[in-house]
Amino acid sequence: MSAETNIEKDILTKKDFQTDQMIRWCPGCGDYVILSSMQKAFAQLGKPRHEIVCVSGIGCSSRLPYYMNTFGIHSIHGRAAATASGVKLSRPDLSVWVITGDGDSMAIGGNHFIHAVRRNMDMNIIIFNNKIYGMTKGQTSPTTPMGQKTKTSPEGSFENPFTIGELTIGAQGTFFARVPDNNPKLMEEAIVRAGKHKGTSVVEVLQNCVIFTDGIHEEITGKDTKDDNQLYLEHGKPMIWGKEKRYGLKLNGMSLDKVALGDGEEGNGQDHPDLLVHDAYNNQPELQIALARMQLPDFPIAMGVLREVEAPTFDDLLHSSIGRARDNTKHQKVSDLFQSGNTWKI
Amino acid sequence: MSAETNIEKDILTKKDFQTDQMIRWCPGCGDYVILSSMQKAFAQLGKPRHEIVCVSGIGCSSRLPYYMNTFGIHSIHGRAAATASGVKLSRPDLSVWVITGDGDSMAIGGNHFIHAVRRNMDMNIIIFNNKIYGMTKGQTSPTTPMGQKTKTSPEGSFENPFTIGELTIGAQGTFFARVPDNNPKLMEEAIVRAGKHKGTSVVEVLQNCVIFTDGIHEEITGKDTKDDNQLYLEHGKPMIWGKEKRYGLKLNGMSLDKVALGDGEEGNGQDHPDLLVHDAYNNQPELQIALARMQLPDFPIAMGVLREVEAPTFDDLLHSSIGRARDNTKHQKVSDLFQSGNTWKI
Amino acid sequence: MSEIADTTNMRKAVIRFSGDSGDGMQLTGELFSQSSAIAGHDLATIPDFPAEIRAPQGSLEGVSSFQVQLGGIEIYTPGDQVDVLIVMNPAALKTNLRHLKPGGTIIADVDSFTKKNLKKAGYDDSPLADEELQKEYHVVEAPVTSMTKEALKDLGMEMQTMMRSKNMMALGVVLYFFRRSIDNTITFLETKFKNKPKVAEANVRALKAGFSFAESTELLGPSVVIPPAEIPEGTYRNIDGNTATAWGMLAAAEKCDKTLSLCSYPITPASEILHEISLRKDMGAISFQAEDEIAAICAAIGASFSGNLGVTTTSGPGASLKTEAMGLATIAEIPLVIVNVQRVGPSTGLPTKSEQSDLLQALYGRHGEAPLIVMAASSPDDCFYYSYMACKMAIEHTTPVVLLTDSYLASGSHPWRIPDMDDLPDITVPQFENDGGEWKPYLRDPEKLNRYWMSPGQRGFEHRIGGLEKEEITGNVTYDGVNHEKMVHTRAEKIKRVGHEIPDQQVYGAESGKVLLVGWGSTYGALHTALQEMEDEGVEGIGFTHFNYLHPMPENIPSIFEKFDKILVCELNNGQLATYLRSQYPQFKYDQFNKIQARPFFVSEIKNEALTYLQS
Amino acid sequence: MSEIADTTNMRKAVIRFSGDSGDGMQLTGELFSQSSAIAGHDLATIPDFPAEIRAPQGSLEGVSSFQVQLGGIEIYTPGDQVDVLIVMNPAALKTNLRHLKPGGTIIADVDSFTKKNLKKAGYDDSPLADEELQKEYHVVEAPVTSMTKEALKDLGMEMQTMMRSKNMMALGVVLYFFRRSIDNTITFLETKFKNKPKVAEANVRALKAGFSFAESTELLGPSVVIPPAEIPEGTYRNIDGNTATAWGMLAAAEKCDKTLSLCSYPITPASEILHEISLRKDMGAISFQAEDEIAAICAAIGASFSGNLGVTTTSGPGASLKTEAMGLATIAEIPLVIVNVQRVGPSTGLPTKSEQSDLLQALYGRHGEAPLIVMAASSPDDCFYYSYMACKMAIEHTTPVVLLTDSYLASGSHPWRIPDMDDLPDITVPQFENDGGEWKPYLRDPEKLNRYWMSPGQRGFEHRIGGLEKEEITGNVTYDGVNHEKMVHTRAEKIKRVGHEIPDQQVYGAESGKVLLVGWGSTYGALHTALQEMEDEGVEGIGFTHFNYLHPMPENIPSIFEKFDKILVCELNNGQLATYLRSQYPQFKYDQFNKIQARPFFVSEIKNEALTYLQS
Ligand SMILES: Cc1ncc(C[n+]2csc(CCOP(=O)(O)OP(=O)(O)O)c2C)c(N)n1
Ligand SMILES: Cc1ncc(C[n+]2csc(CCOP(=O)(O)OP(=O)(O)O)c2C)c(N)n1
Ligand code: SF4
Ligand code: SF4
Ligand SMILES: [Mg+2]
Ligand SMILES: [Mg+2]
Repeated sequence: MSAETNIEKDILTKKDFQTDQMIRWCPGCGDYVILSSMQKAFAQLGKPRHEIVCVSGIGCSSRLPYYMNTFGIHSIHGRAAATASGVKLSRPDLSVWVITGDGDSMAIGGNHFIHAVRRNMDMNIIIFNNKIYGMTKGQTSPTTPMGQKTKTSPEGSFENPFTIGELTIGAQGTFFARVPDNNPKLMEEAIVRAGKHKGTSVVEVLQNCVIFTDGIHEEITGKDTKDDNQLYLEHGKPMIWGKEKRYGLKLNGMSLDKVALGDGEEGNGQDHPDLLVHDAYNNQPELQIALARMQLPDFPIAMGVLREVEAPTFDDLLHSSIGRARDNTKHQKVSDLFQSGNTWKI
Repeated sequence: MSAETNIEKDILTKKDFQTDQMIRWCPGCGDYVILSSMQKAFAQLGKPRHEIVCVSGIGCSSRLPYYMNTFGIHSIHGRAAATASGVKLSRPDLSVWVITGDGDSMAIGGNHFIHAVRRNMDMNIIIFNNKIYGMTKGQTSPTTPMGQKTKTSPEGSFENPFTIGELTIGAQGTFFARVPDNNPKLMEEAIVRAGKHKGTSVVEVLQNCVIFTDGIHEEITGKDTKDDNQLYLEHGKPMIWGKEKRYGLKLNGMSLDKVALGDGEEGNGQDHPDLLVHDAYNNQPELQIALARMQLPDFPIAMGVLREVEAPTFDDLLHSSIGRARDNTKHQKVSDLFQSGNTWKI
Repeated sequence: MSEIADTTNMRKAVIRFSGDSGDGMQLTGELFSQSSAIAGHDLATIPDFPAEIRAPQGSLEGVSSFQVQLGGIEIYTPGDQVDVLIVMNPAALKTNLRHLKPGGTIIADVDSFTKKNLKKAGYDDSPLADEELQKEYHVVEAPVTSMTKEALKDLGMEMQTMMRSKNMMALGVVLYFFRRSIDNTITFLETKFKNKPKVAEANVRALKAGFSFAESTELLGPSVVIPPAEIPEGTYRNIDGNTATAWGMLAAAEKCDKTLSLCSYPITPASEILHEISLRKDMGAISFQAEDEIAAICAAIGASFSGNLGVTTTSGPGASLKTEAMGLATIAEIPLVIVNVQRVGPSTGLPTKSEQSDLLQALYGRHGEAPLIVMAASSPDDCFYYSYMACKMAIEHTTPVVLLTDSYLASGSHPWRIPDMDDLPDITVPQFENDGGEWKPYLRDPEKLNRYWMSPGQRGFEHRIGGLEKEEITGNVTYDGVNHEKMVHTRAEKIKRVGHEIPDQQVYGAESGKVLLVGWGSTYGALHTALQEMEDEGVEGIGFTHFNYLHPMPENIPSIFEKFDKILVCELNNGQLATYLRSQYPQFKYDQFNKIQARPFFVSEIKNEALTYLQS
Repeated sequence: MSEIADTTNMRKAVIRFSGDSGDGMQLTGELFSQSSAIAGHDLATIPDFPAEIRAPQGSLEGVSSFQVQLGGIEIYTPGDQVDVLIVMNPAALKTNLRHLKPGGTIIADVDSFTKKNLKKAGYDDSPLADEELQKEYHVVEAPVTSMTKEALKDLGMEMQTMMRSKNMMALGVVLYFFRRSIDNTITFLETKFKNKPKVAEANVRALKAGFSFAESTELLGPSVVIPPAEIPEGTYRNIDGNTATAWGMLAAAEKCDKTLSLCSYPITPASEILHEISLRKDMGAISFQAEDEIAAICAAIGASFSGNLGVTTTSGPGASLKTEAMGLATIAEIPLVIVNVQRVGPSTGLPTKSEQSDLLQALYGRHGEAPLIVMAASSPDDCFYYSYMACKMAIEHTTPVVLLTDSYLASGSHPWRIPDMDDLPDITVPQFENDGGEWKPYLRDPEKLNRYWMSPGQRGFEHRIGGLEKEEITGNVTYDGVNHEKMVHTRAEKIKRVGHEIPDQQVYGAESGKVLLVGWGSTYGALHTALQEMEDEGVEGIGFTHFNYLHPMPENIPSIFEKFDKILVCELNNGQLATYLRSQYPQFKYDQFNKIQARPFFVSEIKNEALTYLQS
C-alpha cells in the first residue's frame, strides 16, 4: 500500500462535510434530510475527510457525492457497489459509502448489490428508496408497489416489488436497517451504526420524491399514523409500538402475531413476557426476515437496525490471504519471480 | 399473435426430444442425467415440441439446448433468464425453460435471475450447480464453498457463497426445488412439478463436474451417506430421514432442531406429533428458508420441492392488462391512433 | 422590433415562450403552434427544459422554454434567433435574451418583475426599464398577472389556481399579434378540461382577455401576418420524434401482422418511446421495462425468436451496454431493431443535450466481424418513416438494425402528414414456403441472403440457434475455419445487398459545382435551410446531400461526390461521418465542420462556414 | 523424410507432438522445447487443445497437440508445416496428418493402432500399413506402449499409472533424433516429482529407454542436427503471452511503487492472466474475480481512483460489456488498463480460436467522443513489454489504455530474455507538487495534458469525479456547451500527444520499393518470416512494417508509406486495420490480404499472396 494514511484524527462537524456546489434536488425532496444526516453521522464517526470515499451510481440520489466534502465518485448507472468494491478491496483502510437509489441498486445494479452483500465487503450502502425513478421522470422501479401508476405502467404496475430487507438477507446480508426520511435522529443513528459495522451494511431510507411519488410513504411516516405504523426495533427490547405503546408482537409457530396490549397501557417486556424481544445479533435470520416482510395494514413497518451480525469481511480475508502469501514467498521482487522455475543462460 | 398454435397434443417419448448432435460433455459429467431427466419430464408434461423453448446462457450446462429437440436459444453468458423473459412475455402460450449453470445464473446473470423470480414470469429455471465454472476450466463461482481451491482462489476461496434457495425466496420466489444429479426419479418429478407450476420455478440440481469439482457433493449424494444427509421433503409429510428413518426435525422457537428418533424405528408423523410437517404451499417463507439454509454436518440437505405457492404471473398480468386495454380502446388500427387527438386538414 | 414593425407580412418568424417550469410554457407553445398549423403554416418546434427535475421557483435553473418557427415556406428547424420572445418572469428574460434577434420583440409579464423575482434572477433593477434594452428591442410590458386576476376574480378560485391561467392570457396576446383566430384554441381548452368546467372557463376567459388586451392597446405595434405555406393536401398533426419513432414501429407491426414487443430500460432522452408503447397496450403492443439495458435487448431477441417484432430503445450509455447482445442477434440472424436516441457523451456526458457522437459505435461497436444495418432519421416527423423502415429491413433481412435519432429530434416536433397505411411499403415476412425444398435453420433466400424466420408454434420447425459459429445451411455448431470465413463473408454480403434496395441519395441545390455540404441525421433541417438561404442570396455552386442510410450507403454516393470540387462534412461531433467516409470512399477528400457544443447547428453558422469555405 | 534424411544439418525444424488429451503431450512438448532452448536454439511453440473440456478417450475430438519450431536462426512462429510428427494414437494421426510436410517423418506408437482405436479414429485398417503413406512420408513405427511396459515392469505400478510415462518414452526417441542430451530433462523430472520418487523413476526410465531405442534401432534414419542460433546473452525462460502480460503489470506496479489491482471475470482465452495474478498474492498483488465484466472494470476504476494500478482483462464478449465503463474512465481521466485477448467473433463465435477482429471496437466502441490509447502486442514474449507500456501510459497520461493480444499469443510461447528491472523505462506517477500553484481536480500538466492522480488518503485533495461533463480545471459539473467542446478537444489532444512519445515505426526489408506489407499484433511472426524467406530467395523491393501502437500511431507512418508503390495490409479479420488506415492516412491506397479462418497466417500463404501481388 503506497498511500500515506493519516493517523491524527480531525474533529469535524457537519459543516466540514459540505461542499460549495449548489444542491440540485427539488425543494422538499427527502434527499436533503439524508444528506444532512449523513454529514452529521460522518462527523460522529470521526474518520478524516480524506479517508472517506462516497461512490454513487446515477439518479437524483446519486448526486449526493457532489455535496459531500470527501473523496467521491459519481460513477455510472447501477455500478456504484461494483466501483466501491474496487475501492475497498484496494484500500481497506478507507471508509467506503455507496449512495444509491432504488432503481440504481435494485434494477440495473441488482447484481452488484447482491454480490457486495454476499461477499460482506466492508462498506455501507445507503439506498434512497422513493419507489420510483426520479431522475428519468417517473418510471416503475423494482420497489414500486403493485397498482402504482407510473410512466411505464400507466394502468398501474403489475410487477411484484422486491422487499429490500428480504433480498439483502437472502443474499447473506449481515446488516440491514430501515429508516424513514423524516426522522433524522433515527437516520443518523442507523448511519452511524452502519458505519461501525464491519461488513456490508444496507440502510434503506424511505425517501419521499415530491414530484413523482409524493406521499408514497405517507401512511408509514405521516404525523398521525407513524406511531401506529412503525415498529422501532432496538436490540434487546421487546417489540412494542403504537400510540401509547398499544401493540406488541408475538410468535405463533413461525408466524408473527400482532397483539393489542390494552388501551393506554405502558407496555414493556416485563409486563408481557411472551412478547418478542429484538435480537439484531442473531445469526439465524428467519425472525429478522419476518420482521422485514411486515406490511401494512396487518403489521407495522419495522424500523431501525433489523440485523447486525458479525462475519468475516471480504477485504479482511483478501488482505490476510495476501499477507500470508507475502510472508511465505520467495518472490520479494518481480525479478525473483522472473528468475524462478526453468531458466537458462546464453 | 400470428403463430398458429397446434391444438392436437402429441404423445411423445424421451426419444422424441433427442437431437442428432453429438453430446460434448465429459464422460461421467452430471449433465447427462439432467438432460435425460428433462427429456423424460418433457414427455410427461405433454406439450408438443414446437411449443417448447429452451433458453440457455454460456457454460457446459448451457449446451443443453443443442441436445433437446425443441426450439432453443443458446444465448450469451448470464442472459438466459432475460432472453427467456422476452420469449415468455411475447408468447405466453409457450413452455419456456431456462438452462443455466451456477456461474451463468448466479454470477453474471444474478440480476436477471432475481428479476425473473420477482416478476414471477411463468418459466422454469434449471440450475446445474457444480459449484464451479466448468467450461472456462475451473474458477470460483458464487456457489463455490469457502476454502475450495480453484484457479482463481489457489489458496482456497474466501468468498461467502450464495445459497440458491435463500436467494430465490429472498427475491420473492414462488417455487424452489433442489435435487441431486444421481437421483433421476426425484429429478424428473421435480422438473415435472416445476413445469406445472404457474410462475418462475427454480430447480437447483447438485451436479457433479468430474473434472473440476469431482465429488463436491459426495457427502450429500454418496451411496453411504445420502440417506443420512438428505431430507426429502414431501408436502404434508413429516420431516423424517436417515438410514431407517432415524432422524426428524422439530421447531424450537424459530430454529430447527434435529432429533434422533431412536435406532431402527420406523418414524412417521403420527408417532411423533411434534415433528415438523412440510408445507410447500405456505406463502410465509420463514420455515422454507430455514430448510433451504440447512447445512451439513448439523442438518441434512433439504431435497425436493421446498416451496410452491400460487401468485399471479407477470405474463398473465401483462396480457390481461393488454386485453382490458384492447377492449376499451378506440384505436382498433394504427390509423385510428394517428387520427386521434389534434389533427387538421390542409 | 423594427423588422416586424415595418412589415405586416413576414415569410417566417420565430417565437419563444419562456417562464418558470410551473408556468405552463410547453402547453402554451404547443397551442400556439397548433393554431399556426391550422392557419396553414409550416412549422418546427423545440422545447428547452431545465436539466433538473424541479429547480426553485423563479430561479434561472428553473426556466422552461418552448420555441417555434413558423412560415409561409417550408420550415425545417425551430429557428436560430428569435423574433418574438415572451417572458413570464425576470429569470426567463435573463436566460433567453441571448436568443433574441436585434430589433426583436419582448412581451413581458411586467407584474412578475418584482424585487423578489429580480433578485432570484440576479438583477438589481428591472431590466425592462433599461434604456439599452428599450433601444435594442421592442419591449411590450403586459400586465399579465394582474389582468389574469382581474379577468378571473368572480370565479371564486384560489389565487394559486387562478395563476395557472396566466399562460393563456399571454397566449391571447400573442395570438392577436399574429392575427390568429382564437376559436380552435377555445375548442381545445374546452375539450381538454371537459371534466373541469371551471378550469376551462378560467383558461378561456384569460385567453380572451389577452386577446382583447392586445387588440385594444397600442403597446404591441402593428401585427404580423404570415401567409400560409404551400403544403401538400392531407390530414396533419404535430408529432415529436419519439412519438413518431414509436408509431413507426406500431405501423410496421400492423403491416406485417406481428405483435410488437418493445423491451427497453428508461433513459433520457429515449424514455418517451417506452412510455408511448406502454400506453399502446390498447393496440395489443407489448412493452417491457427490463431491469437493465442488457436484459432489454436480450428480451427483444427472445421476442423476435418467438415470432414477435422485437425492438429495444435507448440512448448512448444503454447502447454501449447492448453491444454484446447485438453481436448475438447478428450471428443468430434474427430481426431486431435497436433505436439509439443519441445524447451528449462520453459517459453520462450532458444527458439532456443533443449530439451525433454515437455513429462510429453504431458502425463498429461490436467485437468480431458483426456488420448490421445503420440508419438515421433527419426530422421529428421522418422518425416515423425510418422507424418503419428499420423494422421492415430487420424483418426482411433477418438482421439487427440500428436506428439513430437524437435528443433534438426526440423532443422537437413538426407537422406530420398522416400517411395512409396502404401507401407504406409492404413488409414481407420471410417464411419458408414448403415448395419441394427442405428447410434448414441457415437456409437463405438466394437473392437477399436472409434466413427464414420460423418461430415456436410452427410445427416441424424446431431448431436451435445461438452465438457460436454455425455451419452454413444447417446452422449446426462447427469449429471449421473455412466455414467461419464463409459465414463472415455471407453476413457481410447480406448487409451489403441491402444497398440495392436503398433509394438513391438526393442532391439539393447545385448538382455539381464547388462545394458539397454533407450531413446526416438531425442536422438536415439546419443544412437544408442554410442551402436555401444561400441560394436565395444568389450563392452558386453549392450542393447539399444528406445521409439517412449509413450502412450500407446508397450506391450512388461516388457519382454525387465526384461532381464537386470540395466536400464539407458537417456534424455535431468530432468528425465521425468524415472518418467513416474516408474509409468507405477514400478516393475523395473531405473537409470537416464540427460543432460539439451540445446544441444543434445554427443556420447562420453553416452559412458562414460554407461561404468562407467556398472562398478558401 | 527425404529432406532430413539427406541432411544431418537443418536451419530450422517443426515438431508436433500429438496424442489423446490424457497422453501428456503438452508437457512433452514443453520439455522438448526447453531442451532445445538450452541447446541454444531459438523457438516458438503453440499448443492445440480440444475445444471440449474432455472428449472421449481416443476420439478425434480428444486429440491434443503441441507444436514447436526451433532453429539456428531467429524463430518468430511455431511454423506452418511440420517436419516431424509424433502420434500417440490413430486419432492423432488422422487429425494431424494434414499438418505434415511432404516427405516429413511420422513417429507413431504402433502399439496403439489397435482395432478399437482405429475404429474410434474412423479408420478401417491401420494407415501405417498404407503404401501411399509410406511412400509420401518417412514412417517410424515405434512400439512405445510395449517398450514402456517393459521398461517399468519391475516398478510394481498399476498399468494405468505406467502408461502415464509413455510420453517420456516418446520424448526420449525424439531427443535422440535431434541429438540432444537428456540430462536436463532428467534433472527437470527429478525436481518436478521430488515428492513422488516412484513417478520420477518411472519417467526417467521411460525417457532413457526411448533414447536407447532410438540409438540402437535403424528405423529412425539419420539424426538431425540444428546449429545453435545467435541469441543475445542473458538469462532466458520460456514464456507464454498471458503470463507475459500478467508479469508486465506486476513489473509496472513495482516500478512505480503502486499496488496492482487486477479485477477481471474469467473468459477464454484471457483467464490465465487472472489465474496468474491470483497466484501473485505473494507479491502483494490484488486479484478480484468480479461477478461479471462490468463489475470487473468498475472495480478496476474504483481501484485506480483509490490509488492502485487498476487493470481489467477479458476477451471479445467481455470487452463489449466494458464499453460503457471505459467511457467513464475516459471522462474521469484516471489510469486504467483494459486487456482484450481477442478470440473469434462475432458473439460467442469460436471461443478457443484466434482472430484479430476487435480492433475497430477498441478504437470506436464507446458512445460519445471517447478516445483512448490502443496498442497491440506482437509475440508471446513482447506481451510483457506492451503490458508494461500500457500501464506506464495509463498512469502517465491518466487515461484508459486498451491492450490487444489474442488467443494465439496467449497460449503460444517463446523464449524471453529476462529483463533487468533497471532497464525498463521509468514510470512517473503524476502527483501534484505544491510549488506555489493551487491544485484543482482537472488541472493538467501543460505538456502532456494529463491530470494529477491524487488519491484518498492524501489530505486536502478531496474531490469528486464522475461521468458528467466537467468544467475545465475545477472539474465541477457544468452544462456549458462551449466548455464541453473544449473538453472534447482536450481529451482528444491529450491522446494525440502520446504520439510524441511513441518510438518511430520500423521498416524491415526494403526501405522503399514495390510492396509494403503491413500488419499489426500477432501476425508479426508470420509476416516477418515471410519477408525473410522472400529476401533469402532473392525477391527484391518488399518491405514490411508492423503496428504495435494503433492509437495514436507513430508519427512517421506517412514517411514509410510514401516510399512504396503498393501497400498490402495483412490481417486475420475482414479488413479492420485497412479501414482504419484509410480514414487516418487517406492519401495512400491500401490493398488487403485477409484470412478469417480462425487460424494464424501460414508463412507460405503470405509469401504466395505477396508474390502474386508484387506481379499484379
Ligand atoms: C446505463 C444507463 N441506463 C439508464 C440511465 C438513465 N437513468 C438515470 S437515473 C435512472 C434511474 C434512477 O432511479 P433511482 O436509482 O431510483 O434514483 P432516483 O432518481 O429515484 O433517486 C435511470 C434509469 C443511465 N443514466 N444510464
Ligand atoms: C460475457 C462473457 N463472459 C465470460 C464468458 C466465459 N464463460 C463461459 S462459460 C463461463 C462460466 C460457466 O460457468 P457455469 O455457468 O457454472 O457453467 P458450467 O460450465 O459449470 O456448467 C464463463 C465465465 C463468456 N462466454 N461471455
Ligand atoms: S425528482 Fe424526486 S427524488 Fe428527484 S430531486 Fe425531485 S423530489 Fe427528489
Ligand atoms: S467440465 Fe465439468 S461440467 Fe463441464 S462437461 Fe466436463 S464434467 Fe461436465
Ligand atoms: Mg428512486
Ligand atoms: Mg458451474
